[in-house]
Amino acid sequence: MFVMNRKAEESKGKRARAVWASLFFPGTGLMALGERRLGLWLLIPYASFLVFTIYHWSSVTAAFTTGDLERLVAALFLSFVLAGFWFYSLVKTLRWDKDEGTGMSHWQITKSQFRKNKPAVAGMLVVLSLYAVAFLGPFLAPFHPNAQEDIVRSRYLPPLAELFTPVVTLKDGRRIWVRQVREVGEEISYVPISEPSSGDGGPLVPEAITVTRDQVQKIAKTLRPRWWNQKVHWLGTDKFGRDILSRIIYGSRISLSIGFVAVGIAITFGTFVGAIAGYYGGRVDDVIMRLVDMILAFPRLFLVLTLIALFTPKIWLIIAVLGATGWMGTARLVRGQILSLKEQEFVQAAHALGLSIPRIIFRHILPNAMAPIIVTATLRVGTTILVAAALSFLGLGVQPPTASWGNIINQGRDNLLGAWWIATFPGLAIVLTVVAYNLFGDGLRDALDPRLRD
Amino acid sequence: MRLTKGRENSRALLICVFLFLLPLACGEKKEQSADRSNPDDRYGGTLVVGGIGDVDALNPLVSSTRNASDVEGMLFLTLTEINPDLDSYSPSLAKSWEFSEDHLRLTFHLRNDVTWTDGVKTTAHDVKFSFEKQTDPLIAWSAIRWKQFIEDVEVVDDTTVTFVFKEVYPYQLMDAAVGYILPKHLLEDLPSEKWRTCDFNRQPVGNGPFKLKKWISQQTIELVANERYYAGRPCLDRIVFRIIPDQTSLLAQLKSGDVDLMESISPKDVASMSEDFRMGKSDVRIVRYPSRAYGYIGWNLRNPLFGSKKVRQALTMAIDRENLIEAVYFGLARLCHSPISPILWAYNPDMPDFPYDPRRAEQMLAEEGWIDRDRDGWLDKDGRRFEFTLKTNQGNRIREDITVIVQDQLAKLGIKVNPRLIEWTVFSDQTNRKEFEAIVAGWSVGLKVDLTTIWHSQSINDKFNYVSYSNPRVDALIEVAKREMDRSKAKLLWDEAQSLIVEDQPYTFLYIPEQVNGIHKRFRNVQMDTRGTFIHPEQWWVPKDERKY
Amino acid sequence: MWTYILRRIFIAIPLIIGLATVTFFIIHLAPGDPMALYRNPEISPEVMELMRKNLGLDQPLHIQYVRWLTSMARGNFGISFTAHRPVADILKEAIPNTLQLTFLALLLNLIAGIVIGVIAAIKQYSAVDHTITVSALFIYSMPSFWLGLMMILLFSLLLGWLPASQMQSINADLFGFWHRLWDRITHLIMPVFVLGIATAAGTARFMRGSLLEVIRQDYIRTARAKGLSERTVIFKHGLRNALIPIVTLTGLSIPFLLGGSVITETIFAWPGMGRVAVGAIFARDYPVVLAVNLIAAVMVVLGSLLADITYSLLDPRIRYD
Amino acid sequence: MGQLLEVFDLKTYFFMDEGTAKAVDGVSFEVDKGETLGLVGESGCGKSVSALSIMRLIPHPPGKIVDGRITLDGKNLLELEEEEMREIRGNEISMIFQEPMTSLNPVFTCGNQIEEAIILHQKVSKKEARERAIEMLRLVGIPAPEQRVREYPHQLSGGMRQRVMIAMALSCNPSLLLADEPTTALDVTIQAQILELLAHLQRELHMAVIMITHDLGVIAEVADRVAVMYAGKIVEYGEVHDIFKKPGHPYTQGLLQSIPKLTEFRDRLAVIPGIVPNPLAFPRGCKFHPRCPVAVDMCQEAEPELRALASGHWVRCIRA
Repeated sequence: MFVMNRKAEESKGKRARAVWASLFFPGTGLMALGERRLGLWLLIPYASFLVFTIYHWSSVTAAFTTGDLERLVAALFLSFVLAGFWFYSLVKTLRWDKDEGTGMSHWQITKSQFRKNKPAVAGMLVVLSLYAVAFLGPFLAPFHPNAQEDIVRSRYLPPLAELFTPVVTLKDGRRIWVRQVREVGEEISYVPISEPSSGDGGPLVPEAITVTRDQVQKIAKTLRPRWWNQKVHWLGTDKFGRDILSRIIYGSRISLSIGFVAVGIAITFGTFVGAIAGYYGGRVDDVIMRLVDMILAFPRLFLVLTLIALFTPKIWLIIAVLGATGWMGTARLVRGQILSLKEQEFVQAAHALGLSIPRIIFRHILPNAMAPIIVTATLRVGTTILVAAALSFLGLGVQPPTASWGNIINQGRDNLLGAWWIATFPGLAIVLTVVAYNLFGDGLRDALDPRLRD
Repeated sequence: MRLTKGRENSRALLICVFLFLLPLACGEKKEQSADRSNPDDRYGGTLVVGGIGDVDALNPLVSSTRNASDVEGMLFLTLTEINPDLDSYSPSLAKSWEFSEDHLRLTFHLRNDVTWTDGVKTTAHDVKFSFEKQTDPLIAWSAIRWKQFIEDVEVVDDTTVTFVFKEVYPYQLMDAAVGYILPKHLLEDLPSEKWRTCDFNRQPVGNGPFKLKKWISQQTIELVANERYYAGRPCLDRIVFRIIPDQTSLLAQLKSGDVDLMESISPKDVASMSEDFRMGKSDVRIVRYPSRAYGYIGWNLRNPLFGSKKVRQALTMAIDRENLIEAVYFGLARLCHSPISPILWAYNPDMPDFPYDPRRAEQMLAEEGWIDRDRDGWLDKDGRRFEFTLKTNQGNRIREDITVIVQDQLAKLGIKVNPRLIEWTVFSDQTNRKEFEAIVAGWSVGLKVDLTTIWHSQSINDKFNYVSYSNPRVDALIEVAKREMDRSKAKLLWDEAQSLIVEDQPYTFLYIPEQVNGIHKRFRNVQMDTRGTFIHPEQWWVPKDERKY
Repeated sequence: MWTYILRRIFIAIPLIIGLATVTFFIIHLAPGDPMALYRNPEISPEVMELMRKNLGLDQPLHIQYVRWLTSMARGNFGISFTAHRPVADILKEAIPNTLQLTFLALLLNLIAGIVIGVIAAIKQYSAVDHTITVSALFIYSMPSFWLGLMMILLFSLLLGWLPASQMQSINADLFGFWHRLWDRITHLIMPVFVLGIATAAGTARFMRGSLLEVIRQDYIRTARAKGLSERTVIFKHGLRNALIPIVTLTGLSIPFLLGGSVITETIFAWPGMGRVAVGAIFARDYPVVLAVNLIAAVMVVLGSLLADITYSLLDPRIRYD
Repeated sequence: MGQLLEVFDLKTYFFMDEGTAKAVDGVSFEVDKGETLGLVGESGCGKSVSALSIMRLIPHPPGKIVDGRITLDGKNLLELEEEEMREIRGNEISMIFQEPMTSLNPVFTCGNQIEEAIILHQKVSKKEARERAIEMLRLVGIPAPEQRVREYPHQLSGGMRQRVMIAMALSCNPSLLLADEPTTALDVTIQAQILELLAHLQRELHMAVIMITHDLGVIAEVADRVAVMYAGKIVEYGEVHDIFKKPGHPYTQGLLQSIPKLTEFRDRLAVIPGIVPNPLAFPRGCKFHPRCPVAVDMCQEAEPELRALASGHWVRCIRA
């Protein structure tokens, strides 16, 4: 008894210290309590986000005052993520010993199963990082995705190219990049391109600057960018001199959101339809399943192409069409699940209790059919991203100048040999995303429902 | 056992040696034949032309693709041919022609030795028949307006035909002669509504220097020399059109020699190809000449955004057109200032100019009330943001690129441009119905100096005045100028009309591109110029020792 | 068997009609006028109206629909708006090319998929297996258009080994038979690879799983207990059973292959149905769009029927009577 | 009768991520020609693994025969090349399995599957093999064998399928038949028929049988000698009547008490409490002690050795 008490005392003191630690450095408290892995998992991303925030501190704070929506969203995302990690770590630390002793719930088994699957964890991390990148685009992208500098000089620059862009300091202290307009003798006229670090956030008062060649060399040299300076075109430029890396970062939003939302729609709709077909059976089931067969008998790309090309391509239309043509698999799956669940005792019991039918379906049947739905959803995101990219490649995606991975690749087709980097890198981004989603999905499948393994 | 093996080996060796010798032997033979070349050796050889798209029909009245007109030029004859000065004519099907006293009747005297490839003679009846079909609204020939002032065509005898005009104007000969003559005996029974789908479109019978031998859709069109051609058979045996729908691989085929001729090489490749030819690294000769096209941004004048002349001028000044031309054409285009092409006699070199000056442009916009009042980065006026959609047709990379560049250049002044690429049929439909704010488009100008169809206010509703440009002074000038028979007087009128249009800037005129074609150097006597890629292809020839096929 | 096939075809008919109906209405309800193609300031409204009448577009939609359906039933697909010739002629040229491509891709899918899957299964957990599994994952996750471009870049533009596009060399009709055959083969390699490899990766993945599942079965142990060699056990007893689900998968992959042919044909400028479809869709060539969609659906239905028949041949437990 | 098979100190382990499972850990027994040995135990005790070890059909990985000797007619099977072993499988030693439903390949005809072994081992033509197959089917009591050879397994009933399995196993006149629970999955009436058939064929063909079962009733009917296995080890070994009369090991006693007997009325059958231990974590000492009604402290300390209770009757228990 005494021993137990002392142990409790000790752990109490330890926890108090841990809570303090967690307050300042999320994760450290948990590490002190012995939860090394969890602590590190919290600390490392927190620290990276924190470093990122500090590095971009001025832009982040500025985002809240200027009217730029993209930057505001990015800054909000950053704040939420930081707060989230902090809060989660604190809660975890506070509830540390409460978790102990409880038995392995289904959820916990799944979690531990999933954790063992290293590729799946890696896939999940990549997927999460991709979304983070998409959100933080405005801070991460070294250039504005649509900003063209001096096209003639900056187009088709190979990866790692640094464009020698004269930087001129104005009287009010602003530094601006300029481009050469015309040369008369020793004098060169310059026109500002954009402000460093602001992309092309807004209009500039284009004061033509006339300087001598000599002066410019000097100015340019003193302000020559260092390696971490964002003026390097890491992945080269396209035919307009736009930075490929920045375009890929911004383009990720299109691909990721289309994949996510379209699958969301497809899964929701498919679940709904499948649930109705499975639960009511009979004539309803016949009609619905015949419809499913009909749509499945169609090469999906043909249908999607027809729909999107005939109506004008807009992002919501693409999402809607991909959603509307992707629900059949889910409907079948859910129907099958429901048919088997329908006969089980707990459903019969619910029936006997006089619960309403929607309630039975949504509260009692569907949760039990959730595992395979989640798994197919995750796996489906990958293929949907591929289809969306293919559409974009055919010119049926977002309109220029907005970047999407598919349309960057399409532009790369123009000059495949001369500028291989345009088509190559966005393709790698797609592969990375889809592989990550597939790994994640496979892992989920193995963890959630071993019966689904192939 | 050993022996057999050995024998097999030696046989294999023999074959190797033989194969090795084969090209050598051929090479030797070639050199010998080169020594004995004589004028008769001009006959023979094949020209392979690579093209991006298939031909829709080989019937000049219904076809609408550019490739089709290239091929049709080899299959059919016109009454006269235009000369390189783009202003005078040489005989073709017609030996000679003369106007009546009142200048309302134009009589052509036809050759009597021209036959259709099926052996039937080409006569004045064919000319009359062709005119009737060209003006048949149900066939809807795309150049139907050229014939609008022709009252009637009268057949005098088999070789004499008279065009009767409604009025006198400078371009009567051009209007009468335009359009290919079609064989009456094959087409007269065809109802008008069947013209677009009839068999003739795929099995044309012509009277030109070449005749169609084979046409495999999406792949190849093969023409062979027409032995019955009135001027004697052409030098080349065959002209083969290959359809390669992808610009990149078409270029690769040209470089590798699989294709001998390619039209419209993309500007970015031209410099290196010329250089390679000069250095002897390539056999492809680059031929450049000014095209008849010009590109522009059209501002829809019905849209309040573009209602003010000053705003339009400011927009032009905000766009760095020289940089844009360098960017999309790599210098292979010149700045366009005027609705009349500099290749034509009526071009006015002395006109208002709106050079790139963003600062001035911004001032002018501010004077018109466009200021960024709400500090959101975009100009606004009366609570409306300066934002518009810039449409162009999908698939034309140059225009697509221009929308993107213009978008960025105007964004720097606080003008929000939303580029929008639209499929061609929809695009042309929308422009016709004036459903646009601004468009990037182009015109291929005729050789006739006439601003009516694009700039006359009467053309707003049913013709090509898409931007709804209306200036009474311009209308009046056009009306007079197009009937003025005296060149020097007409020139003054056209000059003024041009200046007025440019001052109004309903278009931001962008560029006049150069046509750049590549042709294998073994072809001799090749003529290409503003008139077209294939000028007298029957006279092109290849020295015997350089022939490939 | 025949009654089964007939019954299947019979069931498929309303399905295909339903599909045709859906596409018909989608196309006709979409904004944009098919007559836009002909609209030209030179053509008077009266003439437009006449042309509209000629094309039957002046009728109310349901009449147009009935007309279209009946002419379709008679095998008359109408006349292409852009090419001005019967749609049937266009399809007659394009379908064999697409079939050539898809059939070879299907073959690649099956052969490569099965062979690689079997190797991975036999060498389960070995380095070979891991390599195969990882590469299959990557190939499966690759956008085919990108893979195609990368192959063109590498094999055509950089190395110059293979032609970048088209079905045959530009002057193939001047070659002898063997040269032409070789020429065709070189033209086929990349498109077939690009079209077939993704499904092959899927098949390999599935094959591996299927064979591993089969190998665990009791009858494999029985076969081993008979003293059969490992080769006979795997290839006779294992493979035959493991192939059964593959047949279903292959049947399901036909729509994917047809869809993929759109992309592949576009990239490699292959004169097939996919390219006809893309061109027609963009140009709003309605008769062609409708016909292509219909043909694609018929092909899918026939493909799945073929798969089911093969299934019954492979698995004696399934008999369609 | 001479000795046919000797298994000595057989150790078959399964090496898995979670640890090593000693499925068979030092099993020794022998079978004489024409004799029937019963191998008894609950599921998971290692009897099937022993049989598969004799066939050398242990799936590797994870399983591996780590030690021991299996001698058939003087040849040590564990030293044979895989090829030589294949000559023996299906030929000198045959095996029939528990699940007739799944043990036949669904995609080949019964005839085909029987012929396969005949052609392989007897080097006869296809036609002769077919004749032999029909003969075998007739032998195992399948009516109209000429038609049955052309049928697929799914067209036969469970009992018929087990007969086909037996026909297949016996088609090459093996000297030893390993019957792994041949009747468990069958109806009781059919069970009896199959057992009778086996016994009949054994006499006819003069072969030895190792009958693996958890059912002591079956053993009582067919076996000459019995080996009782528990947790990878033989815990009792002896003549069948010795063991039934005087079971030495508490486990054997437990098994015997759980057989329903027509002569006695009991409220409920006696069961052995507890479950078979996890092979990854066997208890220390006597592996049966956690479930043993008569266990003493000693049992926890060390694993007892087999000791002779009477001549030819061995028991692994300090309390016996």
